[in-house]
Amino acid sequence: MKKFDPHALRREFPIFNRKIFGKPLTYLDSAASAQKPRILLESLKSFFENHYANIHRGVYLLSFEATEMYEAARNKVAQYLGTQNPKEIVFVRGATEGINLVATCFGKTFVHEGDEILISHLEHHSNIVPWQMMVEERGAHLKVIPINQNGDLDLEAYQKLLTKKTRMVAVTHVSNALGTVNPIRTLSDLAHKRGAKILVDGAQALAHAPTNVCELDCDFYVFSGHKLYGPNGIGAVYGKKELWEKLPPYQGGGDMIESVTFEKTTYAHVPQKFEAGTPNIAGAIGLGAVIDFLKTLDWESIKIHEKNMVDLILKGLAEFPQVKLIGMPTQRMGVVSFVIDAIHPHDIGTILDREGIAIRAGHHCAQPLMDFFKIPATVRASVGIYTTPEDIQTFIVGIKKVLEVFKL
Amino acid sequence: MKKFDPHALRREFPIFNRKIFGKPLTYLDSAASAQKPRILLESLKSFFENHYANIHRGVYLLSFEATEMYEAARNKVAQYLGTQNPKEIVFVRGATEGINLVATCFGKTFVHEGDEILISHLEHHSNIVPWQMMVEERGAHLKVIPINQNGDLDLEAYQKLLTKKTRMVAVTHVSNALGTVNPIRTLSDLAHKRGAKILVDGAQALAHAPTNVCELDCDFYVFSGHKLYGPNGIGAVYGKKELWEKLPPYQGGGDMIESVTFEKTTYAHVPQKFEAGTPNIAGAIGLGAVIDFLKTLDWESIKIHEKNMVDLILKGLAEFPQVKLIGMPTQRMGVVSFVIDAIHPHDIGTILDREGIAIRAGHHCAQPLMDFFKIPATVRASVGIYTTPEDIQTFIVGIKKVLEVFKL
Amino acid sequence: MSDLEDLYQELILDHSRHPRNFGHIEKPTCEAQGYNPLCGDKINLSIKIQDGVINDVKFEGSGCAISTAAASMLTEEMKGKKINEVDPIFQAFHSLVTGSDKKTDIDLGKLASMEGVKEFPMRVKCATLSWHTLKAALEKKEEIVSTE
Amino acid sequence: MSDLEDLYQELILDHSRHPRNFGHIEKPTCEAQGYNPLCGDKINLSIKIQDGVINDVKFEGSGCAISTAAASMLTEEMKGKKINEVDPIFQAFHSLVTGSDKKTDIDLGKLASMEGVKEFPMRVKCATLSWHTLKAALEKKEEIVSTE
Ligand SMILES: Cc1ncc(COP(=O)(O)O)c(C=O)c1O
Ligand SMILES: Cc1ncc(COP(=O)(O)O)c(C=O)c1O
Repeated sequence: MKKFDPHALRREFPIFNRKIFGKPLTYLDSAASAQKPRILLESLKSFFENHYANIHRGVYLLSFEATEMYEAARNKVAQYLGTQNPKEIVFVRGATEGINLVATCFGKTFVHEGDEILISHLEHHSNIVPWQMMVEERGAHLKVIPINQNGDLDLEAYQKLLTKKTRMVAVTHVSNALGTVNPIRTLSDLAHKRGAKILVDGAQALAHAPTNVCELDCDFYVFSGHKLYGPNGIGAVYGKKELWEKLPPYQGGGDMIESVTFEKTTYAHVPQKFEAGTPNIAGAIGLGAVIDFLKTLDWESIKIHEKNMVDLILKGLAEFPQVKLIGMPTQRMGVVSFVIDAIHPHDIGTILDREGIAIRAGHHCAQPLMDFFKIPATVRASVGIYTTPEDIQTFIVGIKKVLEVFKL
Repeated sequence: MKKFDPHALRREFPIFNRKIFGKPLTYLDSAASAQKPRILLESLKSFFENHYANIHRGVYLLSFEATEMYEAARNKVAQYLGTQNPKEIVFVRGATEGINLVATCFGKTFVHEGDEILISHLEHHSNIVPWQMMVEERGAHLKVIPINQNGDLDLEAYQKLLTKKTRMVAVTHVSNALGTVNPIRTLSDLAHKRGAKILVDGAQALAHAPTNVCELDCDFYVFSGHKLYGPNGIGAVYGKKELWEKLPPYQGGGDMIESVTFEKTTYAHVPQKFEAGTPNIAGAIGLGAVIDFLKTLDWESIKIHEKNMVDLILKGLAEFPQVKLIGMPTQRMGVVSFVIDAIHPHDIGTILDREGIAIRAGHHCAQPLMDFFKIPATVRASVGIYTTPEDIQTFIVGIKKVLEVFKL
Repeated sequence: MSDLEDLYQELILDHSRHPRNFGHIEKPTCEAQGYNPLCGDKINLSIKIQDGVINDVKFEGSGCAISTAAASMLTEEMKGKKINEVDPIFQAFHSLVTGSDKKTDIDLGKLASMEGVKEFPMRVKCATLSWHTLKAALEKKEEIVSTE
Repeated sequence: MSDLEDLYQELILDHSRHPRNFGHIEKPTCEAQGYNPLCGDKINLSIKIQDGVINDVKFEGSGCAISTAAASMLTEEMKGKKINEVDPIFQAFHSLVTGSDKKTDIDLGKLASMEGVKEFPMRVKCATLSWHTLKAALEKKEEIVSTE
């Protein structure tokens, strides 16, 4: 384990050589997607130039190597999530597909008319719409755990909403819009006590700290590779084996079958059953390489460092009376959202962009949350393992510039 | 347009420097997945190191660039498929997901109890299982267009099977197991006359010749990037705009919505409606770069060359009385399947592998087709734009070696 | 002047803060909704037409400074214009904000102050949202106009 | 001898062409199906056990030379063995075909001829399919054993 040094780590990310309007890149949009370490491209290069072939069923060396590399990636994901059984890991395109897969397949087996699915008011559209679609098809109902003005879940209300009809609780680990960290273990214990299952949307959490699905005791955990410094088009769903085995397949095609006749098709075992067609082989392998890289990092120091960066943002913004923070969660990770009275987030984004600063302005795919705070959009700054104090300083100077341009 | 020279072209594919058991790589498994030109890695490198960000809704330069690159890739795919309207192109993981998407969404809108879906006996599992799953859910029926011993579709039977109940004809453009080229335009004219729609599985076709969906007059056309010398985890579905607009969304999540409340969600326009969540941005851009590369090639010469390679294989195999060809389609592209009495394809694969020759041995995800020929598996040799006469020679010598090892 | 000061010049800031003709016309001849998913801007444009002339036009909605100012200026400039003048003016305006070279002798009035947008290709959609909405209203399109 | 000649040696070719104990036992004590999705090999193993001893064992199915020869030899070697001898023999066989270093003094008989598999890691599953199926049969597992 190397001593953590954000400036040294940053050099592993080639994009920071890029100039934006002649200025260095200040990237504060890791929550939308993280930048890529050098190792990712190296692993793709090595795979494409030395080992590329389709996997499974290949009887020649390249295909054998590709298969081993793909399955090794599954292993790495399993270990990174804290499970010993790689068969509990299903590769998908990303968190969105993962949630759709679970909603659809879990729904078919376990959700009947009148049943309830519980989500929270903090959720990303990806953890709302798939459940809406499923409950509508199955005559079930969607219930919403309320939040308070800080952006924390209302745990008392949660307990009341959990009933015998609740089949699934689907909550985010960390809110992408506010940074709220949810008390997952508490939520899953309560859900299980009521006989409900729990899916955790880990899209925003995993990049800030390794997690352990066994300690969380969740039934499903989903994430996207591209937010974990990995490639696009790959992500994974962890699911408890007993549960996976009860679910029908999601998509049909090659590799997910055991045998096909026109009359009857039997399906392969988990996880192949849920991976129809040629998967994103290079994507999985690239994700595995990035996980190897992440495992060499000193996460205790990174957690402290990222918290410091978030605190610096909060402190810097506090200097401007015009700035209003949105959400003050008890536990926060990676993200700060705010608005400036009389300046639309989009205009703030444009002005910061000319300073080389990348932030996100918008509803962050969390419109119900925006509605809760009665705003159409926020400005969101989010940090990553490569964020430096200089980034935050540039950002705060940028905000000053925004106020100047708008003569506020 | 450069004069076509397979040896020069081959140098664009770095994997051919790889040695397999000390021998040069003889890659005859392009039908499973094609090798990657240098340009693919260059485009990924350039994207990740200079322009990487999440797309859509980003107000800063990197995100703007990434969005433009992603949408430019959609344009390239549209043009390569012969449509002027990029909104008719939906990015998916690959052919399998594409067919699942169409089967599910088309089914929900257009398929009712007692309706019929027509597939052929030539299909890959990917063009069988999604339809099986859909018809079962909707109380509809799957009908199968028979083939003859050559592996050609029985067109008379097709016309009889087309009835007023037929909602969709789903056929492969080129058979991955036999190489049969289907007369798509004839099939679609007949389907349309009966009021049915037609989906064409282009997974095997596009790598051997550019196609034009307007000339084929198909309603949907699907393909996988990885078989088109492009990256994994990306493919596309072309669909006629009027049809796309009638289909409900497939997966729910970010980017596919217009607005979300807990009560009601309205969906975005086509194609965003069908691309929930962060797509495989780098994959699409890489595919676009590969398509640019493919467009510089002299396809008339390539078609002749690939045909010559296939003919060389057929001629070489004809020397061995022990070899029995499976399928003798009237029109063939890219693929030769055969068996050797008393030697299992898997053993043939292993022996060839030691000579550096990569072929596929198995049912090629076409078990019903194997059942038709009353065999469990075949050996399949398939060619690509980089295949040389030397490859074929090595392969034929390899087959001789197989017979020697088995003392036949 | 810097690009930014050019974009967010006094006149534009003023229109964005104090939009003119903000509201909804009672019993409009036609109206339309516009939506820019990029920044979430929404606009409603209602119009009163008499004898082929735009007698009154108002807008409602929330948006960024550029889209609000553009809508506000649009209402000012379009009032009293003939319907068949709309297209050429929109085209001239579009050329202006995209920085295209097309010469035109159309007088854009205050709209000319939006020239700074041309250095911000990402913001062209903000500047033109109200225009697309106007066109939709005149063509009596039912669906919501989207700039994507 | 080359790797290939070592793998496809006379004894193995002979067993693959003329598999011993091919068929199905009537009223077996237990049986199981094995499936190797890699090459599509399918095998059915039926066993007659008396007083803890494998009295008879037969196999049916289609497969590559390696899996057929392995199954054929398995039936020959297992006949007359006590049930509790199966595991150690399988383990010794597994070490042999994977080339692991584990020393053992178990006499593998004809099975020893499969040592060549160790140079072909892709074929280990072919060599062990019948063994996994045997174990499943003895444990009276219902589901089809898959090597994946
Ligand atoms: C909390 C949360 N869930 C789900 C998603 C969806 O992830 P993806 O777009 O990679 O599928 C995101 C990312 O935007 C997110 O932040
Ligand atoms: C004819 C045909 N259709 C569909 C597929 C499925 O493609 P993919 O595995 O890329 O989804 C294949 C590839 O194996 C194929 O050959």
